[in-house]
Amino acid sequence: MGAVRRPDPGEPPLSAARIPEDVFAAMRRDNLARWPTGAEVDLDAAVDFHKSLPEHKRLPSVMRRAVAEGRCLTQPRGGFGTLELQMELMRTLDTDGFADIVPTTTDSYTRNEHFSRAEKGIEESKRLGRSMLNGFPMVNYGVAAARTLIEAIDKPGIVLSGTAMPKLTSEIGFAAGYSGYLGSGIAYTVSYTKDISIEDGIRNYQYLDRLAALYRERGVELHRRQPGFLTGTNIPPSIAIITGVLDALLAAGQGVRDYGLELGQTLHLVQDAAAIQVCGELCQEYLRQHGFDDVFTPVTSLHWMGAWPQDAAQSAALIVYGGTLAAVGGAVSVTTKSTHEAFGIPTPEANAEGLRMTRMAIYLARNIRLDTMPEFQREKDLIRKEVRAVVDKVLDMGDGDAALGTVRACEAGVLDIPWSPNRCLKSRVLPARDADGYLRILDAGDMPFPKDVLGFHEDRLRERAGREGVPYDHDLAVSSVYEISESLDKLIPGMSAAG
Amino acid sequence: MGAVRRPDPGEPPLSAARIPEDVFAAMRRDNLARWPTGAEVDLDAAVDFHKSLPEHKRLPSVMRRAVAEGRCLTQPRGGFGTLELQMELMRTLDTDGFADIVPTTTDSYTRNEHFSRAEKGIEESKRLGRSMLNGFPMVNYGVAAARTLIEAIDKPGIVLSGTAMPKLTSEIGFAAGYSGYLGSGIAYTVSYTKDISIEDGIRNYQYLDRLAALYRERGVELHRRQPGFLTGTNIPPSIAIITGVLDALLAAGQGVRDYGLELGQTLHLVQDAAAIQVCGELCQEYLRQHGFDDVFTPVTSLHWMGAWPQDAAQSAALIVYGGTLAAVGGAVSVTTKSTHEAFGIPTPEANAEGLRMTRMAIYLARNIRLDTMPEFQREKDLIRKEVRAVVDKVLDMGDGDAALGTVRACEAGVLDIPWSPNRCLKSRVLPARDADGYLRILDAGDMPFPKDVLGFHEDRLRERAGREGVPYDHDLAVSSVYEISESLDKLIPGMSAAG
Amino acid sequence: MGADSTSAERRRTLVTGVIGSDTHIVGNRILGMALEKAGYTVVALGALTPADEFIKAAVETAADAIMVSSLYGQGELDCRDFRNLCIEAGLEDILLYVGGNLVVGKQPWAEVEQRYRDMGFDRAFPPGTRTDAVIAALEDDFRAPAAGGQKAGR
Amino acid sequence: MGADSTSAERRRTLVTGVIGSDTHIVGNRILGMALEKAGYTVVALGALTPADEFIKAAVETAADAIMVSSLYGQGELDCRDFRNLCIEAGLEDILLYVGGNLVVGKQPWAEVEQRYRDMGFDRAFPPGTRTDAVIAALEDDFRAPAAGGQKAGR
Ligand code: B12
Ligand code: B12
Repeated sequence: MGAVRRPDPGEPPLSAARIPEDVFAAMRRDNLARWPTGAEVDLDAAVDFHKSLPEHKRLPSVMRRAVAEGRCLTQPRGGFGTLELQMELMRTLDTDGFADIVPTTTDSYTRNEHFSRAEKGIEESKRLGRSMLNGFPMVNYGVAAARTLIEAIDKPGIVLSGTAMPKLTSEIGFAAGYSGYLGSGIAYTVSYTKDISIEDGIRNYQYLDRLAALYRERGVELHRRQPGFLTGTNIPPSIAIITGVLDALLAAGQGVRDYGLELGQTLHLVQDAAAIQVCGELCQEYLRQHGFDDVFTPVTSLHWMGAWPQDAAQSAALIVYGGTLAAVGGAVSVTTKSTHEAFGIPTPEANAEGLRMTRMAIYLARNIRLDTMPEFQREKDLIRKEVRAVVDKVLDMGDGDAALGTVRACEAGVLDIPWSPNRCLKSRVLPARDADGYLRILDAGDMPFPKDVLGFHEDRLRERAGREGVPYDHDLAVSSVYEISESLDKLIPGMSAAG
Repeated sequence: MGAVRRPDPGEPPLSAARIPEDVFAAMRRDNLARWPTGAEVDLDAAVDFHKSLPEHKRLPSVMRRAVAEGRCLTQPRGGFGTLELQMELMRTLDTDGFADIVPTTTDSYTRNEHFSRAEKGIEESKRLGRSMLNGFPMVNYGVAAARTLIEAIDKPGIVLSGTAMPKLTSEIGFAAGYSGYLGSGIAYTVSYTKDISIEDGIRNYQYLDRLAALYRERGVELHRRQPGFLTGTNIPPSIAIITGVLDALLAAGQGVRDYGLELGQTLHLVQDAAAIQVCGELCQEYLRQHGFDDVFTPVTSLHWMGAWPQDAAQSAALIVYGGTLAAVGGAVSVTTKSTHEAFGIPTPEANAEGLRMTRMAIYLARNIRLDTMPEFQREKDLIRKEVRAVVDKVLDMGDGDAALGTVRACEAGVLDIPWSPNRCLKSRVLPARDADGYLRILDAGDMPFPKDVLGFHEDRLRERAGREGVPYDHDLAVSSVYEISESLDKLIPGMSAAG
Repeated sequence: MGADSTSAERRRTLVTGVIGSDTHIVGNRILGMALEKAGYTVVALGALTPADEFIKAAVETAADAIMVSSLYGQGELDCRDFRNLCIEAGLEDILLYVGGNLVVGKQPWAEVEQRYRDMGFDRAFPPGTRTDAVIAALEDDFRAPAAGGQKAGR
Repeated sequence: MGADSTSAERRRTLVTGVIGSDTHIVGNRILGMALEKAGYTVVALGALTPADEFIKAAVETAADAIMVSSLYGQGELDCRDFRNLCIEAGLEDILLYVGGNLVVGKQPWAEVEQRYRDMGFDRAFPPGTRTDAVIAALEDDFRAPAAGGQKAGR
């Protein structure tokens, strides 16, 4: 159970093909034996429980209804170290925050399968009377405990567990009655791990996706979701969508038919709206190309994922504008943050407040669409060109197999993400914000974006450098990491100072 | 000094013509004699003081620089009952709120020239240690005290005094070094008084505008501003702009050349942007038509002026979105509110927080413009048609004289505003929000809007009534008064409730 | 009320207005519309109404209650002597309601309410009160004079 | 330092990394870039680094300081024995800095700082610290061992 999972010697070679039923049964047995609570998982009982839930507590139904009604749902993040704290949190988010989807974020030991460390974290949290873990240790608590959380809320529950090792958490979560699970093999492995290979990450998520498909075979649809936000640090839309398309192909390969895509906001009204539209469109295009013509792919917009300002007022602006961006962009849901973001995990109250700010913003921006704007079309075209160039190359490198292509493309730098901690990646690609507030690509590394596209990015960034009177170099990327967290007098100098 | 000013029997007949120098000198003598602090006003000393101020403390310069740099400035409202509280407030707004323009709002006794009641309010405020007045009693304190306020800040100061009787307050304010004064004869008389005639209101503001022109003759430009928000209650853009055009003609007639126009936000991204553009455009059009081709007319957008929600989170959304609307609309400044709005006059801290939320929103929406959107052009056309129909008729009724035309038009209901307390007005026109969030005209009363335009309004409102399953009647207007102040579960029902 | 409480059938008369130098007419007008719809006769004095005009109108129309609106924050100064003025005019027992934004700034409602009760108002209503709540309270007070106990104690 | 404080000319070596199961690499990497620019030799261990790897690297490179990043909130659990591990490895006097979001949730900084000083860190840095501030502190501590007084007291 170390950080690095060593593949079985007898394991079949990596591919995007569906794991056969018998192989999967054996994998499940091994997996569930890794920690005592694994024994609590009873698929039949779990299926019955899911079927007993009302429609409004099942995430796939709720997401589909949101699409039908043109709504933008709200969902926070949230996890604390003990069951009591977690229950209070989820109730507050449901009732005071009007959350449409209630989350359970796991702690970072759980994410890395350090379950005995998580056990100590629970004890320490109880001893000190405050959460010492940054999330809920769901595996340690097990199925029965987690189910009390689902019973405590009147909304669908989703597991948020940023990890490349979701095999036990997902078994426990689904068995407990969570009807959504966020995470994917490419996105989380490249952004949440250092030593885990892309291959291992993909395999681990193939397990999870195959598990979701197993529930599906039993008549229970579950919502799987891809975290396109990656390192959350100035991810250009195309890079998020590239991973979204590839992860979606892998999930569909295992039999998943309800697959959401998340996109971190760039904070540009036009660019975000373009990204949201193109994301859904291109995922469908590639899925159909690969013979999957019945996958539901709603898009979720995420509040700013980079560094936040310390001022609660500035943070409130990011939260509200984030609601506006999601609504105007036509996202099916928005994942929210709070005014505590720069400091630490928010209190239940601050978290609920962030939800309400966002919900009001959604109400205010109802019915606004940018479809008729030429710059909106321009950005959409740009993103399409970028995504197609890279995805086509990746699939090519895998001889049509998304799994193989991805592993090879990461090695070659063809698939790359900015600011990655993972050593299997080059992480040479570098984004920066241009003078008009769009995220652009400053350095493409070895990613095969079309020349004219990169020329456009360069022009826009040179324009910024010119306006600011700074050199055109990597510092543009570093200052773009800080930008949104800067204080107001730096962002907009006063008249007396500037004069 | 009662609520109703009786015109002098020897007064010249009402007209838009400039008050002759000698007549004005006599008027000033009489005016300044009405309250002891009037004697403190020394025009020469005042002119010298204004000239001694740095550029960044003069509102006309700051507004022009904002236009040149494409900025959207921030300005709060704010007044407390004693000099000490007022100074602390203005310092906080300047320093912690980064306000670009610092206000002094007068109290309601001062606005109604009940100076001895205001005196009692000062005493009570001191005795109880909290402000018992809803603003600063500037006339009671006088020139020297008010100047200490100007000296305490590093920004331009503006007097906010919603009144039809600005004659003493403006003398004191300008003499103290305030370089801006909000208020106008038509707008404030129709929305802030019950028994004062439109004629008297116009005359009072002709005094103030003539005073500003007097400073101008001495080389000191002052910023005058029209409060197009009127009763703040669902004012359709055209009605605000109609009063803006007429008030601007009256001000220019007295020699004012720096005349800002304020517009309360409708809270619709497209409608507000259209309103802001058309307001500047039509004011210029009519001013030029009347031979005034050198008037500077920057437009200010105001945070939602109707009823606010009690939840601070929802209010934060209105504040931030209000910053977005102002920035996207290209307003030269935005006047802010706070999360305390539904309850009462905000603390200095809450007020400063509202400023910072807004400022961050402005930063985030930089460079976004809607000019290329067809619905933006549609709304602009609509507003233009509405404004021209009414303004042309008003001028016609006055045989080209804006003052005479206005008085006659108010009587006839040709010029009308919704929810007015003033008995000289019909106040039959009634607005309501349509299904897409635009403010429309439900009942035009006797206002001569073009038939096709009213047909369009009716269609949009019938669509709303249909969607909500309610009758097409005046209740649409009443529910639109409450709408934005409703709680979130009413605005966006949850999935379980709605299902 | 108490002694001269009349049959529930008679149309009750209510005097409404916005006190002092206060121009906030919207809520007052909407309240008036709702009260009329609920069957009351409303004598609407409108915005910017001095205290004595409320009382004059109440005397003239033999009103059952006076509904004072104050939104602009200076109500605390404007309303101080309101009950005394009523008593002077022989309206010892008239029902007095006040509603709106009754003080300057955001203050704890319980304290504000107490201050207005101390001034002699039978009921005070917090910011944002909806018309339904007002009508329900009137019904209560006109049916069994609920405030009576407290009024007797004064 | 104290006794073995060396000439200001020698290039100082700093070990950096993100402790525990923490993947937040961005700030750590930007800090590393700034430290190198400022003339330090940086041994960067990256994200997800166990405590003992920091110490091993410090011993191997004869580092002058260890710069521990912790953003994810569980630093309080990960860092508890850090100074003890250093002492066991013979690094009694090595300069220890820690920075990031050091606890779970928004807690008063003074308390958080004290907790980390109690664990044996010479300096703790609050959320959002800019690289300039870190470089300035290092300069201070390497010039005249400012923290020395306190360290001597331990
Ligand atoms: C970007 C981000 C991410 C990215 C990280 C990408 C990556 N690989 O680096 C992603 C999306 C992957 C992520 C994941 C998670 N994150 Co995160 N993340 C952030 C965020 C928004 C910005 C961090 C950042 O990059 N800042 C920019 C850099 C330049 O600044 P910096 O990191 O602060 O570093 C500077 C200084 O702190 C200082 N410094 C840093 N280290 C050191 C060391 C020393 C010795 C010194 C002197 C100074 C110093 O110098 C640096 C340069 O100026 C912060 C919140 C925020 N700050 O706004 C949350 C935050 C750090 N994340 C948090 C959490 C909890 C998580 C998750 C557990 C998910 C969750 N529950 O929401 C996972 C963690 C997974 C894991 N196993 O670690 C929490 C931590 C909570 C707490 N402490 O109470 C935060 C505070 C958000 C929050 N309020 O909840 N996150
Ligand atoms: C619209 C508005 C205006 C409009 C008024 C238009 C008009 N002629 O009516 C304009 C723009 C002109 C205006 C002006 C001013 N306003 Co104003 N205004 C508002 C605002 C935003 C909404 C009021 C409203 O119409 N609400 C909708 C209606 C339906 O609700 P309502 O008025 O609350 O009435 C309901 C209930 O209260 C109740 N009710 C009302 N009266 C009564 C009476 C009884 C007996 C009962 C039982 C119930 C009851 O029933 C009504 C129907 O449901 C409020 C803040 C808010 N609430 O969001 C500020 C507010 C009332 N205004 C305020 C102030 C200070 C002013 C000004 C002095 C300017 C300034 N300093 O900013 C001037 C006042 C000028 C003057 N001389 O009076 C303050 C009062 C501060 C305080 N109490 O501490 C407020 C609270 C804003 C704030 N937070 O600063 N305002």
